[in-house]
Amino acid sequence: MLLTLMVVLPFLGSVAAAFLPAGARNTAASWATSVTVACTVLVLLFYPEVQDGRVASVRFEWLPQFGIDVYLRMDGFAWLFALLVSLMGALVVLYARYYMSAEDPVPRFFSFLLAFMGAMLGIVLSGNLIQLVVFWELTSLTSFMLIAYWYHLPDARRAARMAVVVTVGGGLCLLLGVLMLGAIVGSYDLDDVLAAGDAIRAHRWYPTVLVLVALGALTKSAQFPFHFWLPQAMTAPTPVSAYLHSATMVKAGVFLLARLWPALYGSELWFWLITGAGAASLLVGAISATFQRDTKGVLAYSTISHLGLITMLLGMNSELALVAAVFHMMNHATFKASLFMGAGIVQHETGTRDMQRLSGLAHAMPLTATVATVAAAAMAGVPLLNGFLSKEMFFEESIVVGGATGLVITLPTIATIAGAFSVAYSVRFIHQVFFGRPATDLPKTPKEPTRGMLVPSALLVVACLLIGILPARTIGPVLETAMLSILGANLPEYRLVVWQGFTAPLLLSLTASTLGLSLYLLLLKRRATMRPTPLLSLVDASRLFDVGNVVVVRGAARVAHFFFTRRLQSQLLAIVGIALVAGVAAFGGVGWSAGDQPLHPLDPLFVLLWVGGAACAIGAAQQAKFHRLAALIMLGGAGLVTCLTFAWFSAPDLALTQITVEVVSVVLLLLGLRWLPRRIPFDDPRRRTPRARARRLRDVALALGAGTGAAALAFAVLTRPNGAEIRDFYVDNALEIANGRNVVNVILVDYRSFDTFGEITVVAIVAIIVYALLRRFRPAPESIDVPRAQRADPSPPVGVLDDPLPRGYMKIPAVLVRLLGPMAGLVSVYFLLRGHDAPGGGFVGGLVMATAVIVQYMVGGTMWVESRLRIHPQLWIALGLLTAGAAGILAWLAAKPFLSALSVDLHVPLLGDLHLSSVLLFDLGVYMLVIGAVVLMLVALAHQSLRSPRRTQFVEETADAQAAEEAAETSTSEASA
Amino acid sequence: MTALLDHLPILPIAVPLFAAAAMLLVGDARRTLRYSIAFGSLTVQLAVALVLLYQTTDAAAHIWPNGIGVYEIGGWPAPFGIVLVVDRLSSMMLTLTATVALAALVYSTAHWDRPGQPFHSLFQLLVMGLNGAFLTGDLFNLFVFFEVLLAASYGLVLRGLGTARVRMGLHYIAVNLAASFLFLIGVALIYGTVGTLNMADLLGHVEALPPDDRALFDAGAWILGIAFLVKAGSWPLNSWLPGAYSVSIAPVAAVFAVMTKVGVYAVLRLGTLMSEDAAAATILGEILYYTGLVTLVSGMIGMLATQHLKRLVSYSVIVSSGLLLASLGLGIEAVTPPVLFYLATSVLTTAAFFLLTGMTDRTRLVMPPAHEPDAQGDILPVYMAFGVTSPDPYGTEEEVGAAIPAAMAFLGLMFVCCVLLVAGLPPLPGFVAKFTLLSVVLETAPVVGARNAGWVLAVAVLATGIVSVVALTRIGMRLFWSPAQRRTPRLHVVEAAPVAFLVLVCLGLTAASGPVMRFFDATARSLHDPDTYIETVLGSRVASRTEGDAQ
Amino acid sequence: MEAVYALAIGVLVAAGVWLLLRPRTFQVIMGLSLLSYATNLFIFGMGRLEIQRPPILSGGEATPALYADPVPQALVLTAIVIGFATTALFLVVLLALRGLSGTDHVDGREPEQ
Amino acid sequence: MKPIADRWPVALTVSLVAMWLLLNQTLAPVHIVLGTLLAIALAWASRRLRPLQPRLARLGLVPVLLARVLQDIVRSNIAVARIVLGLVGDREIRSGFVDIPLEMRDPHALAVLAGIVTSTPGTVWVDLAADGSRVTLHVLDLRDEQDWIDWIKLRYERLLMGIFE
Amino acid sequence: MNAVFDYAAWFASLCFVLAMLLALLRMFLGPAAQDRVLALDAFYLNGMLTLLMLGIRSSSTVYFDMALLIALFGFASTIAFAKFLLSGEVIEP
Amino acid sequence: MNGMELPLWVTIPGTLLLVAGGLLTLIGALGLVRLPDFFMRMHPPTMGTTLGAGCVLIASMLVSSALEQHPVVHELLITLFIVMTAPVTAMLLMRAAVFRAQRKGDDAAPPTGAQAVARRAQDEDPLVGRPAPPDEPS
Ligand code: NA
Ligand code: NA
Repeated sequence: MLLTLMVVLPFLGSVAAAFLPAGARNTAASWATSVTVACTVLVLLFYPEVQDGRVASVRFEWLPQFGIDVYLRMDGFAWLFALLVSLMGALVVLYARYYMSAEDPVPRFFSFLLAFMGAMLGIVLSGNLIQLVVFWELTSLTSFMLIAYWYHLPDARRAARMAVVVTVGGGLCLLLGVLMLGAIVGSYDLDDVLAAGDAIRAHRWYPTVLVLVALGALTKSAQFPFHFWLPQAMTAPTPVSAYLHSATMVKAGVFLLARLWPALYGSELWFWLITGAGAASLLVGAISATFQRDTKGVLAYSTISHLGLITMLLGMNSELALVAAVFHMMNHATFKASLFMGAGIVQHETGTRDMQRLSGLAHAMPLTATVATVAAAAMAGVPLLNGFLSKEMFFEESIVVGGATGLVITLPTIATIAGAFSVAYSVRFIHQVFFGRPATDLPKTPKEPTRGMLVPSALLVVACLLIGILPARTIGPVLETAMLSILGANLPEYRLVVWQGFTAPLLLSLTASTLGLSLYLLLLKRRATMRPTPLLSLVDASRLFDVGNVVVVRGAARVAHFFFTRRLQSQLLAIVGIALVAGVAAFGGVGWSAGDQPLHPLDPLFVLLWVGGAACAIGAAQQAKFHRLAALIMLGGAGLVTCLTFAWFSAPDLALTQITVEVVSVVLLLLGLRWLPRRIPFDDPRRRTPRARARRLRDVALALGAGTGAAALAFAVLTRPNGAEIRDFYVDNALEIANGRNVVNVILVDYRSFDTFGEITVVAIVAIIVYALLRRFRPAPESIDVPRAQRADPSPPVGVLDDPLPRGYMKIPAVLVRLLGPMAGLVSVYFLLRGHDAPGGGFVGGLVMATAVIVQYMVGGTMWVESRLRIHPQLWIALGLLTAGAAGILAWLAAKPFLSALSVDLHVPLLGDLHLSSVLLFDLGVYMLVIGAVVLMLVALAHQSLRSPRRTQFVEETADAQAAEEAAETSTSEASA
Repeated sequence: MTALLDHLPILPIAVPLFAAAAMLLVGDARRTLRYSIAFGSLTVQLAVALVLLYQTTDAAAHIWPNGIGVYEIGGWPAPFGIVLVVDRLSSMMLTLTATVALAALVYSTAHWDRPGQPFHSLFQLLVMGLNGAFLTGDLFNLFVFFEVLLAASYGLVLRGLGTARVRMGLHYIAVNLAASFLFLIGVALIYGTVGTLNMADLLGHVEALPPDDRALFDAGAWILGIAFLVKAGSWPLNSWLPGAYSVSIAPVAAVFAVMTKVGVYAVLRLGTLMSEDAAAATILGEILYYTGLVTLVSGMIGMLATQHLKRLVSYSVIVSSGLLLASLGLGIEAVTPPVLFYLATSVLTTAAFFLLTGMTDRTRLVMPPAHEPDAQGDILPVYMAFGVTSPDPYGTEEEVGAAIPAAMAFLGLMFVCCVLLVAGLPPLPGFVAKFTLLSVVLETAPVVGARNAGWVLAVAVLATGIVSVVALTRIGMRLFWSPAQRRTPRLHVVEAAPVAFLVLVCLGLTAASGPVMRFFDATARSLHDPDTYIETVLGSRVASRTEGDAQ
Repeated sequence: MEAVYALAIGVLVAAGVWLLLRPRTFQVIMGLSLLSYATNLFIFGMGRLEIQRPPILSGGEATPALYADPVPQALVLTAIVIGFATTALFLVVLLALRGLSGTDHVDGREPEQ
Repeated sequence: MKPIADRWPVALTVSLVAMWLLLNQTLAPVHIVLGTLLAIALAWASRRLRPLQPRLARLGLVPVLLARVLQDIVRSNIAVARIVLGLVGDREIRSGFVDIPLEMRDPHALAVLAGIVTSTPGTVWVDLAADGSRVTLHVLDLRDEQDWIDWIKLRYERLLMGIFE
Repeated sequence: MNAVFDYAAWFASLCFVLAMLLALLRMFLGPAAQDRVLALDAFYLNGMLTLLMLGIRSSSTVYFDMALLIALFGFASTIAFAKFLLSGEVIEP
Repeated sequence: MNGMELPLWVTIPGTLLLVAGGLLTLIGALGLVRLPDFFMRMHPPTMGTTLGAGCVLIASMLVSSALEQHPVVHELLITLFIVMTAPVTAMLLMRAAVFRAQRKGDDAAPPTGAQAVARRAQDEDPLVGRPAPPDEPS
């Protein structure tokens, strides 16, 4: 349980810190200190439980189907790292309390720092690989937020993004690798994976897994060639650099390699991959560190180099090397964190990190200088300091393993060169900052920092000394516990002593020191230390990253134009084309064939009818561009022929509906045409280009293809027998159960009334939308005026409100049409009521009624009609929906499902038998809704001619429209970089 | 009470319908009343959805033994009447819809639902359409509900007008009208060949078809499938999507996140009900796989290419569609539970993200209109006869709720959460979805490894993660960290709470991954067992038919 | 008759598709109208062609085979209505686009070439 | 007290009932009741659209009118058919507009006249002067304007003025 | 005698269909918009007569309703066209 | 058809009426195509509207009455509606044609009365001539 607390506590602390007010610096710092100290104490308490290879663990069930539990597991190695993380956290928090400026929003800083710590502890304590990846990615994210803490600095933003992209990308590779490990082992539990090393190495996925895990680890530990993000990340506040980018997060990569070492090590690939990357990082880091101007730059590259050293050791497939690696992880964390703190103090007190400006600070800040010097010495590998011990082990292993792998010369040489550079940059760091003539032109006058900043750094240096002098007493048992937990029975003999006699490693060490000092003196003499790194600066990985970023974005923008067209025509082309392909492809196996059902004998009349219909369709297609009215007329012709076809083939209901819809559609389109300024036919040269011709040809081909396809499909079905059983059911039960003779209507209002229900909803929706759109409609400027024909007419045909009849030529039409009105109304009710037994129904009835209303508008004009007839179409729509719905719910009273037909037979004296049914109520709802919707749409369009000024608009509205406008445009230029 | 329980399956359709109709009767001025109706309706829907969800689980096996409930509308049994079928999949979709819609509705009251526009009615009808599409067991009825939801979405896309919206709206409408024609033709062919419209009734008839009739049926099924793929935003039929979604106002776009999934749902639902033919399934699978993969890639490229957050989120919708289709195309049954998990997450994620964009849009500095609106364009039509007195459908700006402090911090936090969700990074459930998916894919990789399909998909899934991070950090940094040209918006609790709510639901999903995944396991089993579905829906009809065959 | 009927559908589809692929909004709406005729005929055809057999029951007993298949007819009715509604909507949207963008090109802007 | 026809469109109501029965082809009591209810409702709903009510004075003249119209229709159908088929010998067909002065002012009577003119092939109603004083017809075979003026005035105007007003 | 009647009915139908085609010819020839509208009006009327003939030929009364509707509202689209030509809009304010 | 034998009182007048109606309508349609100008073309289609339709309607009444075994006269309603709506169509089309002809210059307008109408229109119009409506195909 305490184990859980160890991980949860920092997160809780983080959340709590986030809620502190921005100015609460001390509160936040104290809070963070208590959390980190508490964690440290917790970790220390666990030491007895992890000794002798024992493991403390806690497990909560989470996703058992996928073998994933929340599983925290602490062994010796994890304990060591947990101690590192929590202790270092405590020191850094202490340091940061004084380092951070009062203007900074400190609670946010501590919040992220604590979250990071939690995530780091999570990595360390994960007993499950997936869970490890979860925390792994969390460290990347918190690191992102911490690097970008001063996000007003462009460099900080860029560095943060670079770091997060590299590490998250690596994390995703790791995820894949881990998933594959899980697939190989059959479990994601660390215990199982570590136990299955042989199986893993024998699996054909092993190389892939190795590469993927390595990618995760190397990106995280800033190893070559992914090292470039780390120096950039130095824009972060120094506590962050000290904590994340030297002591802990970058160690996660090597931690992982060590953690999975038993499962993955032992192959040539492992050696070449890991040692290779490590060696490259070791050299690149060491050389680059020598040529940095920025104090933190030196430390960053040296971190790369030292992590390279650790990586190399891990790759050597040797148990002793592993011990050395783990040992050096601890050592590096102590001296490097101390150095970062020192560099931070220098920056804090002088206002600069530029080594060219810094000089002779030892006078003003002797304590700081002392502490930093000792730490740097540890980094250089000076005896009696911890760095020396692990470096010696490294030299030894380079010789041993070099001998074993045939790299007798290469490995020790690499080690020595790196050692030399390490000495050089360490000496340079101390010499150029603290010694020499005191600098005078610094932004701030240097002085010793407050004790709070110095103490953490000094404590770390004390640790360096203690370990360096008394390794077996201090780090010895702890290291053994840790190594035991990794290696178990394979733990080799090793001795942690300062003096091992004159051995080959010592020789190498001396050589390196000598070389390093000479190198520094040489460089100093030639004033070369401030120059860009020779050769290596030619390949600037971070620059490449930026360029790559821009290339990717620009490239994506270009490719996106291929993937996403902005032209409607292309989209429709794709749909039609694909449908055609799909339709044809379905016949790939058996081919198309007509059925053997006997055909109806050809009726010449029908042929003639469709000669006309086809002519209308083609004519409409041809005229639609410039002669809209003609096209509309021809469309009407095609519609009538379609309607006659329905009638011809025994579908009177369809014919009725089609004809009424036809009339309303024509009126609707004409009402719309009023607001569509005329197109003047002209000879567009663009239409004659070969490309335009080719496009038209393609469209013709597609149209013909689609037409042929549709005809072929239709013919194939028409010539096959109809075996629909549901038809039989519908016909059989229509009269007896559903009480209707018109089976189509019975389907519409009873069997499948739910379709009708949805259909009227669609009509209602569209009417509402049309009305809403038209209320805000801005017509084309060309068509906003009263049509000229009307302007010229002194006696408007309609619209004089008090006149009973129009004065102009509409007088007699008005008399006739108004007389027709009630008659049409009667016809509409007739169709409504008889629908169940004969062609008709609510829909046709409603359309007839709506048309009756619309023709009144046509002869009377909007104002005149509305001064005498208040129609509330929305009301009709709403009532229609409610009525239809009520007809549905009525069935519940009889404990029947929604829309079940309920009927009552009444016997009324004189009148005879009456059959009342909820079906009629439903049809009444349809009727009302159709009236309302159609009238609403048509009248709303008609109202466009009746306009008045509106009120001013609102800024929000503009903003909203602006946002939409921006969303619609994809700018291809890239802003970042 | 028990009587009402019997009618539960119809409520997700009836409740929003009545609410919408009732709101049409309520005048523009009575905003609170309309809002109360809308809110009440969605609350009821969420409750009903949860009850239905419960009823489909094994815990409620006494209610619906197979986890499948059938509601015979009009009292006509399948395949003659239209039936609503509640199973785990549909009840999950109902729950998702209600959740997202509720969040979007609350959000919309901040200032997106000004009077004069029938926002709430259309919103309810959109939800009704979605619910209907998820519930119906009838192919043509599915078309009708597609039309209901599309019609409502047409209006909602256009909400707010402006040239961009109308242009994108026109494209959206035109494309969907074309797709609707395909839908109709597909359904017609299916009826023409097998003589039934009930989804459960298809399989029995299809298997009895002679080969050349079967080709006709296939043509219908393929054409129908294209209509679904258009809705699902599958490449190359998805060019409309980024435009239409990104011009929509935030709460609408949030519900559209569910809408895209209707296409996927239809594929999922009908895929197993149309054919048990292994060869056909393989072809279908390959097509789905490759289509999905290309869609996924196209979405990623779009994400990388765009500079605009809402557009980016729209592309992420495409990515998620691609991922879903490609995964389904693998033809591994075990992949279905993670796919469903992913589907649920991506709906919630995208919805939350769209809602968030509505707030981040306001961090920009708004320039007042540069020119006086032209006199002609601002002459609006009058509708005295309709009982409308004001020519201006927009009422006065009225702030709702209290502004929340630390607006930027909240936005930033939510943004990060959304990024994690979209990128599939821990600790949010996007990660769970992705790793469970990959876990299944990799476990079965040796089996299906011949095609390398699993590997390619795995890499693509991981690529989406890194692409999301690359693209979103770029936009996020500009949005939150670029010092100039930004203002801190006033956020209202009603806007902030829904986003936080959706993110919390996501967190809840992560925490409850185990039980959720168990539910999806059961869902997948039920999906891959069409016989139970068919038997439950057709009931005794199946028995009688087999008897008839015997005779 | 069946061949003529199928050809009629083919012609309507061809004309409709051609218009659908045109750049002017009015052409597209005409195309949609033609396509909706075609689709309606197509659906209707799925019930096969029957002459003089409207599905209106005359006698007391009904022999299903004597009547035209009513199901496609009912489907077409729904399709007609929905088609009408969407045409109306498309019309208003194209008008709005014309008003806002100043062009009747489907993309709201004239193609530059 | 105005006559009831001024307050309620009796003629319309009765015709609507008749229409309803005609539509339903029945004389069943249910339909008579229903038809009456519908007729009343529709007449009421449309009353404000039709502020002027026709005053039918002598309905007995209607059969005379119908007979004349029928006669004219048959005759002019044959005449127009001959013209279309070119069976008019060498005579050149001259069509044109004719202005016909009118005394009749009742709009319903004018509407009936318009119906008659339109239904008779060979003549089309073009325009009615704003003050109602004359009507312009278009005549297919215009030989003598006076013939057409007489045709309207003698054969129909007087009769219509008898029926209405 | 029935056969003769059937032939007559067929002949009348043929006449109406041919009349439709002739109207269509005028619709295509124009030359003015009013010619096309007039042609459409004639087309509708002949369509109505064709429907009535379908009714007569099939001895069915269901076609009557369609004819009734065309008679009632066939003019609506014609006058909409005419008004459009005449005053530039179908419904004036 | 339908297997039912129609009585002679239906078939004999029915045959005649149908032939007459068909021919009249066809001639009317022919006139629509043949006659040289719009104003003249207005006339022949009326043949179909009146006598042509009348013949068919009477024939229909006869057939229906025979089938239903009682007098069926609801075809009268069709006649009523045609008579009521035809003038409206004709008037508006004529009016449109006159003004459109006039605007194009009088070349297409018929000789005599047209000028009278045109003059009157001009007297009433403050503007000379009628400008074009927005969409004006030829
Ligand atoms: Na996602
Ligand atoms: Na006439």
